[in-house]
Amino acid sequence: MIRVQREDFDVGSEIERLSAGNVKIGGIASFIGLVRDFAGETRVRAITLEHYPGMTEKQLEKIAAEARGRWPLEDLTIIHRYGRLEPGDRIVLVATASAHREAALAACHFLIDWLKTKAPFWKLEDTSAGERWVEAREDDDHATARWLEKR
Amino acid sequence: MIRVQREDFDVGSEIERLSAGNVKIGGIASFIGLVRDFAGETRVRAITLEHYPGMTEKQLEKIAAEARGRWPLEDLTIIHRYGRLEPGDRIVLVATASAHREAALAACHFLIDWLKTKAPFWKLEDTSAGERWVEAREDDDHATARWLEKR
Amino acid sequence: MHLLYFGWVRQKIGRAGEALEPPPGVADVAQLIAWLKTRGSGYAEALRDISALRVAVNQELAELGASVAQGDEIALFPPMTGG
Amino acid sequence: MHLLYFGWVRQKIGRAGEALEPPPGVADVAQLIAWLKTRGSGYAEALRDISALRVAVNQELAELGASVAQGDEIALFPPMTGG
Repeated sequence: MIRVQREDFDVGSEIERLSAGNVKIGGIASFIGLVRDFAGETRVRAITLEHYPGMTEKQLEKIAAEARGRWPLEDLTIIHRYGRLEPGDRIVLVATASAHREAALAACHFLIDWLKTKAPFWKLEDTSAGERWVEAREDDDHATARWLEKR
Repeated sequence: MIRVQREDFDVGSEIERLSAGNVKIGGIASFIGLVRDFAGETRVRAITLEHYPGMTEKQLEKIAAEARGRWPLEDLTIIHRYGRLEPGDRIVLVATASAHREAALAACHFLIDWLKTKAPFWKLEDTSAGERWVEAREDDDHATARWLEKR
Repeated sequence: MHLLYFGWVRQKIGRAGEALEPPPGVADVAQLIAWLKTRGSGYAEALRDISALRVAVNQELAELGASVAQGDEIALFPPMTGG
Repeated sequence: MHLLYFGWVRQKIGRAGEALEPPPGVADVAQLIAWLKTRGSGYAEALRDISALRVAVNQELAELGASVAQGDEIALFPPMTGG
């Protein structure tokens, strides 16, 4: 299930939904991204996530299809929020269910790595030093590329 | 937080507890192990987890300390159940919280790999072909050893 | 042609999108960007460093050499920072 | 000495634990296992393949050469299958 939404989500029910009624699942891996109150040395009061409606959903579907092609997944969930979020708020949930723990763990890691560089979101930080756009990190490009080598 | 218990646990509240009030956390990774209804070709009706009270808690504390020594974690949770469990039931929850997603993801993966071979639990399967003890898997030994090489 | 701008591209251009009809010589993304830069200082500033731009044509990521045509939805934006 | 058995070791020996006083010559885990095997067919069967056994002395994993002494808690069990 893929959702792009302004509202928060319920972690427990989203994770439980993945395995409900499917007794072939041996493991569920998940990752939740949260807003931190700092960026480098600067205090962050809030971030505003902007996205590209229409393309966002398509890109998330593509990334999900790529994960399903690489690992034997029983199910997966991606929920990505947009709008203004404050420190401690959830930004994103990725969860993967598989018969095998390695598949669930690897696919979860893959999904969050690819979301970082391939999902059309942009983050504007409201900091003590003013507004600034979060820049793409070279580390994230490497994390994305690593999965291409592993293919 | 480390707990060894017979009862089920609430995934949502356990994961939320990890980040409650800590706005330094950027990511929470988690893994939930579930009872599957098959083992190879055989149908599994239930598994009974036996453990070594006293030593179990010590081993889990050691594994948790190892994870904290390797990655900058803000917090972590391990909950491992024992007793009779049926397909679809949760066995174990591992969750890690860090400022950095790579640390949370790697530590979560590490914890579940080490639990597999270093936590004193034994699993008796009640299958359509009778009772049998789950044997240690060579794959799990490799998964454990991989983290020693990475050290 | 429907243009969309995101992130600091939107901010510097000063609008989220617009319908434009580029002149006949504009057949690919690079030509479109070159033409947009002539439309004002906000455009010139937003589109100055082409290596910092990412492009989608009809909601698919595209290279600078990708063709553009009437009716296309073209989005210009900074590198994505999802997750 | 307090002995504990888990998994199929417990099942084959037919009990979860017992207090025993091994004879004076028993100073390490291997000697303890050798002595236990003389206590009956269940023990012999459970402890036959020493490579399939794991041992904890006072709740810490131990090798076959580890010393054992009066008052120790010694556990014998199959390879662990947690998680």
